[in-house]
Amino acid sequence: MGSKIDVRAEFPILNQSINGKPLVYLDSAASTQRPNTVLAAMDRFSKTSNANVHRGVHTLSQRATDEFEAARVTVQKFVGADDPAEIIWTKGCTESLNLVAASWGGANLQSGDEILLTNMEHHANIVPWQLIAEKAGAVVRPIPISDDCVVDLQAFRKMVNNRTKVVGIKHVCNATGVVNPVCEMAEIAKSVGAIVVADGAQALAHVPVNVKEFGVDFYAMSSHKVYGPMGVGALYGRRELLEAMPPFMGGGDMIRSVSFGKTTFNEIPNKFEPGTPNVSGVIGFAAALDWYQSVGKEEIWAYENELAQALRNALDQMPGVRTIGKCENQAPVVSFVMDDAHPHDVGTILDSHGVAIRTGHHCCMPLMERLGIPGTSRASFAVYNTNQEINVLIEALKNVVDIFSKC
Amino acid sequence: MGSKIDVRAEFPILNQSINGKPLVYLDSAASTQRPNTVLAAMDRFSKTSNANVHRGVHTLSQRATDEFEAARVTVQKFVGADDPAEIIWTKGCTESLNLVAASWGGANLQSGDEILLTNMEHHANIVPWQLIAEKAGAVVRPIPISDDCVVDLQAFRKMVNNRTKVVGIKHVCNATGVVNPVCEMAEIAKSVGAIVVADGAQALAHVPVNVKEFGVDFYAMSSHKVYGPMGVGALYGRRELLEAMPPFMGGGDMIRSVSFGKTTFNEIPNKFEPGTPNVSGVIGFAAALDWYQSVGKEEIWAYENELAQALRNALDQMPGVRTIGKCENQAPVVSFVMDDAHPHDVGTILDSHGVAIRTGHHCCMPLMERLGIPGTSRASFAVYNTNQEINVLIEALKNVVDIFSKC
Amino acid sequence: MLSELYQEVILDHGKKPRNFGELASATHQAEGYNTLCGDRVIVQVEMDGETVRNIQFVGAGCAICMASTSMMTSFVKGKSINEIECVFEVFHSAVTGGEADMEPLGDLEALVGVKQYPNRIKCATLGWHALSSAFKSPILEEK
Amino acid sequence: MLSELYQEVILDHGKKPRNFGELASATHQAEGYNTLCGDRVIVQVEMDGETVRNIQFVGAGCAICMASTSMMTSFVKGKSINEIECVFEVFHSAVTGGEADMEPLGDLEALVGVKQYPNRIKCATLGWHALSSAFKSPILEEK
Ligand SMILES: Cc1ncc(COP(=O)(O)O)c(C=O)c1O
Ligand SMILES: Cc1ncc(COP(=O)(O)O)c(C=O)c1O
Repeated sequence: MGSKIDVRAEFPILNQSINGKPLVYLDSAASTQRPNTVLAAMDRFSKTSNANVHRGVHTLSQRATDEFEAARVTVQKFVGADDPAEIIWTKGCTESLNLVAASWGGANLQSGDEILLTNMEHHANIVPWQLIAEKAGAVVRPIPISDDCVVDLQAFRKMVNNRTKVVGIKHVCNATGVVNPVCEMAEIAKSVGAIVVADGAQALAHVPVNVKEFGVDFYAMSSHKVYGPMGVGALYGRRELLEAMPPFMGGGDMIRSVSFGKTTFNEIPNKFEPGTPNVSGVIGFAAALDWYQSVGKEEIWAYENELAQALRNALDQMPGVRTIGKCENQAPVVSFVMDDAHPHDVGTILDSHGVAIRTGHHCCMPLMERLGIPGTSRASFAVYNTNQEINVLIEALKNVVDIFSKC
Repeated sequence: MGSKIDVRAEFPILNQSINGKPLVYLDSAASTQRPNTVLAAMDRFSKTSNANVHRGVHTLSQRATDEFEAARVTVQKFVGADDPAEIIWTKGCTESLNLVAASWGGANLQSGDEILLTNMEHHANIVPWQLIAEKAGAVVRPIPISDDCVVDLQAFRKMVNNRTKVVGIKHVCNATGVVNPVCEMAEIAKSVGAIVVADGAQALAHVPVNVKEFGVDFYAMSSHKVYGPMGVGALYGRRELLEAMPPFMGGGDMIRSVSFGKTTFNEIPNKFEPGTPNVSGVIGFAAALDWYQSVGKEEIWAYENELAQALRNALDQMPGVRTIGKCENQAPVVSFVMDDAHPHDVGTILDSHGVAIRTGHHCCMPLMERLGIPGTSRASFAVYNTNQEINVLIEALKNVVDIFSKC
Repeated sequence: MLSELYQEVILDHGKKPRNFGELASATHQAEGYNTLCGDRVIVQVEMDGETVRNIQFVGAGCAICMASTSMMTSFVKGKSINEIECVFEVFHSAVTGGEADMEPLGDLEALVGVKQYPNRIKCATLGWHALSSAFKSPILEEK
Repeated sequence: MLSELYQEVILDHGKKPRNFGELASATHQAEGYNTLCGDRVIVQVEMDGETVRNIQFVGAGCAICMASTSMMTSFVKGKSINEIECVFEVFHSAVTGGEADMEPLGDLEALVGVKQYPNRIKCATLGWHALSSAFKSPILEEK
């Protein structure tokens, strides 16, 4: 290995035994672990500054509000947005995507309109569109992909037309690590005036993100996929679009005035943030981005990509094992299937070796159907993984082969 | 004071100075502080068991899932529901109420239907109904209240009719501490077949809650109002209703199967919980309820009600001060207005004495309009407050009077 | 521990499930589906009054699910609904770690190792649940 | 510190706001509303070309908001839009804690104590913001 980063000491959870073996956590695409810095930032907040935001005239509330809004600027800068008001706090990527579908879709989709989503989308970027499409009479269509899980740009170019109103793109595929050509796709979408909704859940931790350069209209994120806490995420939305959209939910802090006769709504971002937000979560999210940048994004990517590539190479040597998905600069997610063992059994056997991977359809049933497999076994990497862990995984996989070759 | 509870040492945040004075935190109705036990429960989870739930075959994920579902049972028992599947995790009371309005309301409201909400409702139980009423052509009407902020049951009885489909009741009023007769109101609502949606945000920490005895169909809660973390809450819903309702949001874990052709949904509670939930938040919420019950609910109520009553008595002695809202067994929220000082100025002056209160409309604009006031100053109590703090508050209010009598 | 779960008899049934394929003479059928891992089996039964005259299944899933369903089909053939439901109760209790008299389980006892793997219990009971609901789901003849 | 915020001149303007009430001759008007605390003022101006000939306001709010709006109305009368916007810039900078030459502020300097109270700054600037937007909001005559 060329690169070397050692941050394991900052992740106390990794220092434990599972079934008598050291934990090898290779499920970061499901949820990353959080470094002490992030836990400490939330703890400090809870012990010094916890209060509801925006509404209070007292010092704690002002402090909480200041930290809360500073966190918004952290996310704004991280994704290269122009304006902190373009960052809406949500409980995660799923809510972010539902917000866009319900609010923008509810206000703009008409009967006969087309919503194009890549065939590899996560359910979170399919089901919300199906729900609103059914109400509006719009149609949801898959954008074809290759056997390697790469979008067929030519087919996509042919599909777009003046009925195309939305294009949904998973920036990085959680099931395969494939990185989609979001710039090119956005350009094609723009050529017919469609909005582009990118799902950035897996991207933040592994590839460069710049919403302006990408030319996307919306970009959805989850804190827990990038070393932050669960229960918080964000939606980037272009100001012009957010301003024109109706609210998603109603409640306190999102209104200008309420009466039984007439209610008028607040400006962005407040219009989309009714109720008490997850203040300590937001602070943890920002602390996670700061931590990640302080370790060094490029350095992390180089390191974890080397690990993933080493695993892919090792799997290619194993008879009866096939990796799923392939592209240049693939993100550090390694999905594979084994001839004789079902993913669920692979998962159980690996767990007995202390190795945590995820198995199944990864909330991408249409992708699994397209590839003709019931699911995969997936090892996904983060900065805290090591080369040694790959060896443990490979040994454990040999045990799988042994067991299933018994008969 | 008869009762005596001393838990202050468990709340590190209270042990600080604000503007050179010891912090007197009287803004618990906006958000309670969290005891060490709750912070420790979340920290322990993050450092030992953090993983995504439901989807993993590995040990950490199983542990996280077990704790997550155990927390659901804690909430279920706390509110007296029959079945853990009737408890849906949300990000807070506001989302809970939006879920009911959008999902139940979206599926059931028709043109001409009536939604009756008390005139004291929080915006979180008004705006979601206005949004869906506008789509459905239904009408939202206020249930009259007295000058003391007490629901006019007689008027309510006359208002209900066979067009009444929803009755919204704030169980405990955040602006005045008034406790609504939720049982009687539910009975009246049931007599015309309307569903009852109770907003329990302020109730959990201060009054008995039993959804079965109340006869309510939905009950909305926020963790951060009852010693738990922000960013998590719950909705109780009657099984029969939840089962018949369409999903609120779409995404992972809430579906049985997804394809571009057809998607079928999971059972409750999963149908309403797409995406990665706030697992550590849920664990903190349950830890908070456990802590609260271990200190003793009845003991806490007796204690904090004495404090509130002592403050009301003291304010009644002060010329130019008027308390707002009055009922038997009022919750420990004390709202007042002063002849010469605007609430916003009261808040600033109190803050300079280290006293944190909330001022303004408390997200109850229709109530403020009904009472003919722009807002109030509100001191709200929790178990960690003391008699001594009331003295500090009263002294600070005397300073307000001094300042504003200067000219 | 792992060797208790993946015993040879289980691996064998998993790889070569018995009574696999459509049952043309079926009078009852039901599907069992585990959303989380994607295991799916359709159990088809030919009833003779209260007795299972014949049974087959189709579907796909993990070794535990396929083996358990395969062993179940062999086990129940010729037995009455009552007998079957009694055994299912014992089996369910055994695989969920409850007290159970292993006696009536016969070969099925091999599956009891699953109790140490809470997230695999559903795999071992899916076929049984499908069978239970098949009893209540007669195939309606098309007219 | 508190005494810097609640100076007598402020308390006096807060209690007895000058130029309060509707302005029948108004040519321009705009509303300022602070969602969070409920302060609301409507500023009405009678313009003579680029000059404020007369100004009045209505509304309700906290002492800081009422005092600031009252003092602002006294201050701007007879001044040109340009002069006013320059002073607003200085005032804004002073109350938000920036560098500022207090000279041009005159009486308004009394309000600078607000800079120590970040959550009250909006109260002190609300009337000014309303005035700024009033300049761009002529009252359209009804036909
Ligand atoms: C009575 C009442 N209802 C609803 C809410 C909204 O709760 P949350 O902000 O936690 O969503 C609050 C809290 O502000 C409240 O006091
Ligand atoms: C690509 C992708 N999109 C969306 C999501 C949903 O994110 P969350 O569960 O945090 O809402 C995930 C995570 O499972 C994901 O990997």
